[in-house]
Amino acid sequence: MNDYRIKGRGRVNPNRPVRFTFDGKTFSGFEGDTVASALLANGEHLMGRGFKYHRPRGVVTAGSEEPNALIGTSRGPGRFEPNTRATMQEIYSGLTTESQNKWPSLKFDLGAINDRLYMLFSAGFYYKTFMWPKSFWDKVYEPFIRRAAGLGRSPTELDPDHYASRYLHCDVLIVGSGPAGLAAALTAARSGASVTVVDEQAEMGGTLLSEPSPMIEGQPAWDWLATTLAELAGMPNVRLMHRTTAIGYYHQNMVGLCQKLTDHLSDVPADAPRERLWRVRAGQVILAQGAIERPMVFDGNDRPGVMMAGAAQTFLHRFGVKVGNRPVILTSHDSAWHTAFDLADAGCKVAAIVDTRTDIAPALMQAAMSRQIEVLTGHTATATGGRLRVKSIRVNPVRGGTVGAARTIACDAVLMCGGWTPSLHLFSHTKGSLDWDAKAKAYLPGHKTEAVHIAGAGRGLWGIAAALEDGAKAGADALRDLGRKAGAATYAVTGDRTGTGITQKELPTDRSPGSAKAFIDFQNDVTAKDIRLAVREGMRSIEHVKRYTTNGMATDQGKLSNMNGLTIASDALGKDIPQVGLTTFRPPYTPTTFGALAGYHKGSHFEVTRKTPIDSWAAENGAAFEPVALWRRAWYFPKAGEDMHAAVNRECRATRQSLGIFDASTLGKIEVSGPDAVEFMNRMYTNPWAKLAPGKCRYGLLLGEDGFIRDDGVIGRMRDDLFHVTTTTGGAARVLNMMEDYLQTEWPELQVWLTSTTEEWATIAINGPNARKLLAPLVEGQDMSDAAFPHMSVAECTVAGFPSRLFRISFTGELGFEVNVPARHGRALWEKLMAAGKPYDICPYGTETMHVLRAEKGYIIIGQDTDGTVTPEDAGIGWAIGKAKPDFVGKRSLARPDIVAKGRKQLVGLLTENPKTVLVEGAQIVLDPKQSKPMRMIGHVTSSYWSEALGRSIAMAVVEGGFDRMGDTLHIPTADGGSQAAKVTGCVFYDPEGDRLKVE
Amino acid sequence: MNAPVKSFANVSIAVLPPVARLNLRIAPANLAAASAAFGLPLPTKIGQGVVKNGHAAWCLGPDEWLLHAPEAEQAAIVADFAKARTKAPHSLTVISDREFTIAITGPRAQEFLTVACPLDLSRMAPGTAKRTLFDSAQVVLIRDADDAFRIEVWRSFFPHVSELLDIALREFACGL
Amino acid sequence: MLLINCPYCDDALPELEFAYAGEAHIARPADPSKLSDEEWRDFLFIRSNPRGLHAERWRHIHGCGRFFNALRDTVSDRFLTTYPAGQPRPDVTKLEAAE
Amino acid sequence: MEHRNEAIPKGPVMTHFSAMSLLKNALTGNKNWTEQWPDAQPKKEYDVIIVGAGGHGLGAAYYLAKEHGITNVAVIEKGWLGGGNTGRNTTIIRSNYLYDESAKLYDHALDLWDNLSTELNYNIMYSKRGVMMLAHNVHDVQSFQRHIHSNQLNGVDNRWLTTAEAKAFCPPLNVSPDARYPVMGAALQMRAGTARHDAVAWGYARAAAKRGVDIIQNCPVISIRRGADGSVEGVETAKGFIRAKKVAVSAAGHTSVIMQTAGVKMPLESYPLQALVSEPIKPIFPCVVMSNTVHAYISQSDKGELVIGSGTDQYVSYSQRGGLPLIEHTVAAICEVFPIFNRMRMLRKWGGIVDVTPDRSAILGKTPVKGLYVNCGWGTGGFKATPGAAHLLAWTVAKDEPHKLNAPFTLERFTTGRLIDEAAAAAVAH
Repeated sequence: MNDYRIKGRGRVNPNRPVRFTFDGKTFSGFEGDTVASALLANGEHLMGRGFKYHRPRGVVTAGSEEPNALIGTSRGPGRFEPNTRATMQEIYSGLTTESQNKWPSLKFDLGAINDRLYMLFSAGFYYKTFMWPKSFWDKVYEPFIRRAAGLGRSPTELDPDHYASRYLHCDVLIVGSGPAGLAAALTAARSGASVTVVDEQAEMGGTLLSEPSPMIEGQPAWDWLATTLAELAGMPNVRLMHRTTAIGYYHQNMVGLCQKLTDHLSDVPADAPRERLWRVRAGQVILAQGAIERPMVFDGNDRPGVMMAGAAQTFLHRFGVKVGNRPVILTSHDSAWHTAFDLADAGCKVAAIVDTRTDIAPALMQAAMSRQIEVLTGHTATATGGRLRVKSIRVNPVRGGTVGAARTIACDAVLMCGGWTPSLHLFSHTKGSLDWDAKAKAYLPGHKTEAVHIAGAGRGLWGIAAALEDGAKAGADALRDLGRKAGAATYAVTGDRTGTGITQKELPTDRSPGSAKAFIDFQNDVTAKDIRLAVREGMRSIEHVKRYTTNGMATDQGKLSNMNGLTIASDALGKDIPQVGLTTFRPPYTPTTFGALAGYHKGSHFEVTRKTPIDSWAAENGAAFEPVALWRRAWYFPKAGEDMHAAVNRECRATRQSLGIFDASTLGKIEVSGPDAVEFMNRMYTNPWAKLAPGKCRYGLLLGEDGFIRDDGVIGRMRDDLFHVTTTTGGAARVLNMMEDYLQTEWPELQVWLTSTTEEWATIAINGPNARKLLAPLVEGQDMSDAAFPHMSVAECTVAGFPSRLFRISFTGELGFEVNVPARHGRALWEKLMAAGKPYDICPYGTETMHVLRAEKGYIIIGQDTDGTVTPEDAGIGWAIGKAKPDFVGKRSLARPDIVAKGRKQLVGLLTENPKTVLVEGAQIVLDPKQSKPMRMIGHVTSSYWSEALGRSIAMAVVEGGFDRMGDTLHIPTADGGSQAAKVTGCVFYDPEGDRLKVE
Repeated sequence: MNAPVKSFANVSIAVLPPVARLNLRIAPANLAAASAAFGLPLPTKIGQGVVKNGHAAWCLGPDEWLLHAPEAEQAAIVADFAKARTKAPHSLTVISDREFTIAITGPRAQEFLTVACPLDLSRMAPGTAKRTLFDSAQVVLIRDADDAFRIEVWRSFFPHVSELLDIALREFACGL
Repeated sequence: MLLINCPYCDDALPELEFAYAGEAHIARPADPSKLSDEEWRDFLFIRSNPRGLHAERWRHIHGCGRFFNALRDTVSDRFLTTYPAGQPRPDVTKLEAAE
Repeated sequence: MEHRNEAIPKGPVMTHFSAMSLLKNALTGNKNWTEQWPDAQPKKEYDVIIVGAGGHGLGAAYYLAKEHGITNVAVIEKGWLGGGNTGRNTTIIRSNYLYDESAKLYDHALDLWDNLSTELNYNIMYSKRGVMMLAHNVHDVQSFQRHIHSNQLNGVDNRWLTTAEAKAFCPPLNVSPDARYPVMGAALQMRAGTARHDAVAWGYARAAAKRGVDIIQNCPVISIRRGADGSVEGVETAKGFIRAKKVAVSAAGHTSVIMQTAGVKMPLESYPLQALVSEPIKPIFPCVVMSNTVHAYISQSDKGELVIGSGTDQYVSYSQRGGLPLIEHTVAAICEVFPIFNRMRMLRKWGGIVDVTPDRSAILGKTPVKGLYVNCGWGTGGFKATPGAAHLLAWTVAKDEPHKLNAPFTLERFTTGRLIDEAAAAAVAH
């Protein structure tokens, strides 16, 4: 195994070796290594394959912008994930990694055949092909395209990890801990402001980690870094967060952070979250994210071993790894010269510095000469050689626009630098403008929409001194905007490496540019030619170019490719760069785990499950549950061997014959209280309320202002100035909000207050001929006789010793009561009633039986028999409208032309010809089942049940002109192509006279 | 309902025993009558609280107060307010059973609450209370001291909030 | 997530505590029965939906419970001001001059 | 050798896409492809101006030219064509709507989708992979059964799947009965699926341009000008006044603002809608799944990304920004239904502006102003309607009367109360 580690260099811990595997082979590195640095230390550059052509690819960068070295990682069952950047994944013992998008192996990939068919796969080729013959698309082409999709493989198991989240408020949030970020942090922190500094890397320091040579304030850079970090860490008002990426910049200085907590640990503590999402609200934000180095665009620039010069410098200084023994530098910027010098000083033989420029600073030339490095200025690169690793580079002089004779230089790495792009992704999220700076040849921050400052390389500044100065100033500016005073510190820097460079399109070549594979977007395999083709085909907007070629749409979101793409597109269009525009960067800054975004909202905590005080009894007694809004409700109580049908039939029978008990606690309850309560009720509900005496209750109907039914419930008048309003289970919050809206904004003159008491009370419904017999002995403070406490009464009394609001109402048609007791007593009361009900074979029933019993009586369920398009008249409950009232919510809409028109759908009963047939709820109704499709449908079945009491099926339906069709036979086509006949009836199927309510 | 106190990493969680809890709605102009009935000067600024002789009141809205008192006094308080109703119209609703109260105390209590509370708690003074959200549950958050908070949460949301607090407590305990 | 200043609480608070409630200053007519179908439609459904300054209603639903109004720029989502329900729409020129 | 700026060939001749042209061009270095649509500058006058170069507007121009012989048409766009909701949606195509009016309209679109690639000579990659809508509670089951029965009798493909069948159709689905939102079954429209959104705009643009339509980009419309008799005279634009007796506004979220300049107030509100994609992975997700109850909408693109739709933010906005909480919720919802994706990563999220009517159904037809037509209010359903809306808008403009399929989608329905309220009927967002 080759060893490219340099003793005594780097910040990894040589005393802590770490073993991991890549494609089944074990490698070793040191604590502090990334997978990329460890593989490079072992001489492995080949880490992946391209998306389209499957060309071999090596690591290109040392950071989160890496487009090529994407790997699958795993640490055991359920803990696999694809597309992880090898440059960001720290190694730990037990880490298993694999390369992607290859078959059968990384070194021999059959998909590379696409590389031979290169010309067919030009930009936009999908849109032009696979259309003949048409029938092949569905069966042949499309499945083929889909199979070729994607990079890594999907996880397939449940993720055992958990994820956390926090809110954080601070005065100043600083993104990036390079010299600019640290200087800003020092300034802000020393003033006493609360400061948070985040950095995506495992270590703070940014550029400084790759630049040890300058002296800052008389200290070597790394000493200054250690001193600074220690000072900041020692301040209680400072929070330093490494391995933390600022993923998105949202309204009013809210920044989302994703912190990685365990993916670098060999031993993960139990209960440790893998990642944590932070939602930070900062008074001021300072973006000090530096700049990202651009590749050079030339034929063969994607061969493994061709990488960014800055990355090589990082691998050298931070990880103590040389990326090759014989590198060639290919650059148009001064910065790469320093990489050459550092590598030479570390013992590499730098084969040449190839610079596309002709004018080079004498100091650089001098420094190269002193190291005996050959310098080729005014040169272009026109090809590279090698298969799985670069072996040579072909370079040519360019004189007066003419490309001269080629020369091939043997090498094992090509380190390129096409200039630097300020990293302004987060600023771009704010919709701040990016303005083209002709001097810096870069887009720089322009108009700001948030309280944000950009410092350092993000503003096109170069060098550590400039970054420190600008960072300190940004810190002071932020403090000033916070209304604090501060002076910006100054920093003495020696040995700084400032420099300049130029921006250029694809490098000139002496070969046919049409056959050059000069890549811009490495991952998506977009070449310079693709950009030019897109322009040729009429794609003038940079957005069109991007979408047509997919340039910049890879997992690095164009961090490496956007500017090169734009430069070439503007050249092809013959326009200046700013006229061509810029594509928008979107959150997140780097791909962010779903788990982190979902946070605690996983499994049973995805959403609240509301349970009633009696729920635990139902669970203990074998109830089946159904979700209703956020609640879970007991659906039915099956006994051994019973299915739902059998259980419901038994529950229905028991209730009709003797006694049933039902948990109605989920019904919404609202106290409407105050001197104007009755006026308020009159305006909100369709019904008249003035004449309802205290101690009485009434069915209330609520419309929207559009005239359609919104909610209903029984409403009791407790006092002159107090109503106990009930709502549907799902409607409780909505109704209260609607009431508050009218009360606060339309009728503020009314002295009324609303309070939700849904959860104050547990509500138990007792129904059946023996209901009074059960309750009467338990009630104190209320005469339970029919005369004293008739149907539709309400009283405050005690039941089984518990203070209670007792209603005599019925949603079953049987003699019925609803007992409300303070919630803590709900289960105790239920158990007392169950015990006291034994002589009557008391039967607990669930929502399904409740639905059957109410349907037998024709009582509607809002949201089932009505659907937001149904008026009171449509539903056959026009009687609930107070005709004499001048106004109520929704009244005016009931006079609209279509609402008073004939032929509206009306709620009726249906009795199937075959009494055993239970129609499907939702089934459609037609007059003629034999008509051809599309059929004319005149309504649909809203409720349909087997009625145990009637010994036959019953149904409710909305039918066009239904009230005028009584006795008609209608038809309900079934899913299997058949049809059921049914007769239209009224909705009250059981006890139409209501005698059963009057049981003495 | 009295769950045992759970404590890790400088944070303790406990479910508090029931109190008489009342929701008072009254026009600010009539506040004096309510103060007299409850036996303490009701605060007038949203968020502010007053504690006196075992009675506590916090202003939650321009015409809304949350009242706490010993359970045994609930009936008397209701009766006292009822006497004032004609002269000073108001709504007094018993909500003692609507909510549970969870106490979160300890040096890291404030930080602990940031797992699900979106407010800037550094700006919340001891003695104040606010209605807000804890995760997706509406709560009233009361700050008793720098290191002592109470969360009042509706009964059916309590398990969700409580389980979330347990998860967070384990998270704090593991130190990551 | 927006940060919204509740004029009752006099505090800027997270959007999570608030519920949007549509365009402001569309008062319910005193006597809807007097309105033509077109006028009633306008009340029910027609909205200005401007690209720019929008007077709109919010409710501090998980806070003090109050409905209030806001002037917000729908292009930048920036709030210019918030004010209690029932108050007239503030004069924008004055607001901007005050800034 | 420096690259010269290669001249862009002008003229009506465009390369016809065929296996032969693809091969020929491949062999000649792809240098001979012609531009797909010219960069038109406005003429003084057109027969018809369409405001908004999204799929709907470009398609309408295409159908005006192709089916009604009206070729003196300009499509005016403030930005770049296809840059609005056409290029920002999750590309779901389906027609299993409840009401006859909606189902027929969307099914008309589906019929056109089916042949669109061939018709336009542009592969828009319509993939009939099936759209499955999950039922999580009894109410969902009732609602889906209502849809299915109605669709089947209307001749629209839609059928019920049991939980086991749903799992078989989409293996990543979590069907544990202990899930917070268990799957109680599903409705499947097999003919439904996805298409490549950009290609729809480009295909229509190319086909319309080929028939002589001018596509004028980077040209914001300032106002609609009306004559003394109230009828439309043309539009004021950033590039000057352009005359036309017929103007059709098809500007999605910006419709209210433009219509206001003609004195027409609209029952519309514009809301931010966010969507996101994951990093690309090898194929794992064979269909489209929608869960209205948990607000999760997901499919896998041909590139391998999981394409995920979110609900709308709560407030009216043109900012195209949107908040983080909604993204958190959307991703949590996806992981609730597909927990194996918990370790996947979100690559990119973006925002669009959807124009929503009070009944969540579109407005497509004439307006009170003579010569002014409007197509808007598609909410989250705009992409799937594209060919249908375009086709019917062209008809309505050409004949100055609505086609029977779009006749119910009038502005007047908000006066009469004859709403087409899909959302209320389903009692969920759709």
